[in-house]
Amino acid sequence: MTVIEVLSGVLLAAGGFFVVTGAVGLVRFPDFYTRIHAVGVTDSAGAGLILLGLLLRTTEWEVGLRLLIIMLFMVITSPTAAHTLAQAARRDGVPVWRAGDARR
Amino acid sequence: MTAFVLVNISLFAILGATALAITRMRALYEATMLTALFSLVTGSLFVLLDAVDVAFTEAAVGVGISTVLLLGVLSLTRSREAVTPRRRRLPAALVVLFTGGTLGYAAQDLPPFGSATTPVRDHPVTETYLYQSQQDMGIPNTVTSVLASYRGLDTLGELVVVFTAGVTVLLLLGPLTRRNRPVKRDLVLADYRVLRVVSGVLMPFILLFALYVLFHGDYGAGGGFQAGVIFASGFVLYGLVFGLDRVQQVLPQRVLWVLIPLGLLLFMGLGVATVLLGGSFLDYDTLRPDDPAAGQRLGILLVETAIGLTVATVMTSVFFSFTGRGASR
Amino acid sequence: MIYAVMAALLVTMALALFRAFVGPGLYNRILAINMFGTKAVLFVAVAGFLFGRPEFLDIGILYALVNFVAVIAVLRLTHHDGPIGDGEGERA
Amino acid sequence: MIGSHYVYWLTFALMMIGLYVVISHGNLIKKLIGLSLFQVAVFLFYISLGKVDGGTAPIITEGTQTYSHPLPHVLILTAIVVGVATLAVGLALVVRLFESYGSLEEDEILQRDISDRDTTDRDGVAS
Repeated sequence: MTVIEVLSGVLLAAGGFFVVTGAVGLVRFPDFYTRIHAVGVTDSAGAGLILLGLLLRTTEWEVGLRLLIIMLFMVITSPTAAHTLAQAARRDGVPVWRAGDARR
Repeated sequence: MTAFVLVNISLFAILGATALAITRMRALYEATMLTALFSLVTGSLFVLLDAVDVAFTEAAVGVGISTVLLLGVLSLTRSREAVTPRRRRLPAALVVLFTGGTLGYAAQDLPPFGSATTPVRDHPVTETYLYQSQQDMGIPNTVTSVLASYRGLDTLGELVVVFTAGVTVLLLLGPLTRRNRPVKRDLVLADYRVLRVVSGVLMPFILLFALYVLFHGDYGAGGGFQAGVIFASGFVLYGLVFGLDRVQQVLPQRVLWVLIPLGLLLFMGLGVATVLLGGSFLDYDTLRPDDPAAGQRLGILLVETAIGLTVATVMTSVFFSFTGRGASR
Repeated sequence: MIYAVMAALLVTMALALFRAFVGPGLYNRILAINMFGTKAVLFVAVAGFLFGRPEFLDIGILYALVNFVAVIAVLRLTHHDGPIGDGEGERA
Repeated sequence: MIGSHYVYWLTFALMMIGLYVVISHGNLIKKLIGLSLFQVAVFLFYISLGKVDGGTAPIITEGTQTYSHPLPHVLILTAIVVGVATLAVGLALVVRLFESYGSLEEDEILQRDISDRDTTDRDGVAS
């Protein structure tokens, strides 16, 4: 077990943890706007850490380059999608949850 | 139970649950979105079953193009389904039980999953495709060499089907059947500045990625069909964000109508050229008599380009036909 | 460790699927499907490493791209329940 | 026996769900969705026949001996693109049907056809 492998394992574990946390949030949070936060966690922290962990495991530069491209792509597209979704929902008048409201 | 089997079964469980949900859902927008999800999972399953090229195509087609087409049709028509009457259910259930039972019974005679001695494997053609191809053309991706060279005629037939379907959609929905001129209207999504900027920045990279997929198909997953669909999704994204008028300034319909048959003609012309050079139809050895392998590689590259051209233009023109229909109503 | 990540991704997919089934409403479903898509990207990347051929990450790039296109398409074509090219509220 | 055939049975189950949608539902778009479910299940069945235990994707590299069979991959690859092309034709027909009948339900369209034919028949007899 080298240092790199341990580090990669730690990153992967942290990524997996964030992904599952976000998914639980997606199911448990009370309304649409709060759920966007949960999804944001899986797309940024979860995906980033898992891809970094995989990056430490490769020896070929081609594979590493592709991992970096995937990371870059997700960094650009997923916030854009989340932002557009939230704005469209706001325009469409999806109500915001306040403390005491029923879950929906 | 290996990890492979467990992952396989969980993906199949997800697929089954999605399929049942699609069956039960009467709101068709939601059902269509679940079909996109279904395609994503199928793509992952194809990766596990070693079919990377197929996974590529399934992702690009199932999640990108066919979702866009279904949603476009729903926005033109009605998006709620009527309740299925009870009298329709019983015959369907009987047919399904009978067919499923027959298939399940017949599956017992199939070779075990993953066995190395199936009739498919033992046929001499396997040897040719997997190992002889390395001497014949020297391309690592055997899927590409089988697609474009060994079974080139088959692929030509498939391309003719795609071409015919594109022409049919144009005849059914194209400008000839319009009742009035398209009206210019405001756009919705282009108001979102972030989306506008990001899509504008992404566009060249999508087209670059499509070209990479086209020319890298010899060495890794990819090829003409996939590249064509990715090209089309680039234009679809642009059209969705900026509107049909803007994308048709970039890619006018007349240009599309010239390009659709061009790919097919290139493919057929290559076949005729090989016949004129003294070989058989689509026998690329004759392109470079001194070095048959290089001739094969040249022929495969030309064929993949032709496929990419036709598929990309057919998909884009189908998208234009559906969305243009909405603008003109 | 890589097996644990695979299991975590599958659990996440199942939870996202639950949200996509129960909704409520269009937006929750789009959100769940968007999340499912990004998890599918990670799944393909991890599966490549787990089963030994990590050079197929091109598929992951494609998944990320197509997922974005699908979300934009859903927003564009369902947002105002009107055909493309229509402005807001112009539909009779 | 069961352990070695599970993939086939699972694909058949998916196929049957698609077939059920095609037969039982009257909505034309839902029928097309069911058809594509059926189609995807057939694709999975084909691909699973080409899979070999311990094999990898049929892209030749050094140091690997077992590859899955490339032929099903080629067939299905082209079939997927042809499938979406035919789906587009089906959807175009659906749009034209909706424009002339104002409905997507098979029953209502048939009803319209029958009542139209009856009125023209009566007119034909009367004149």
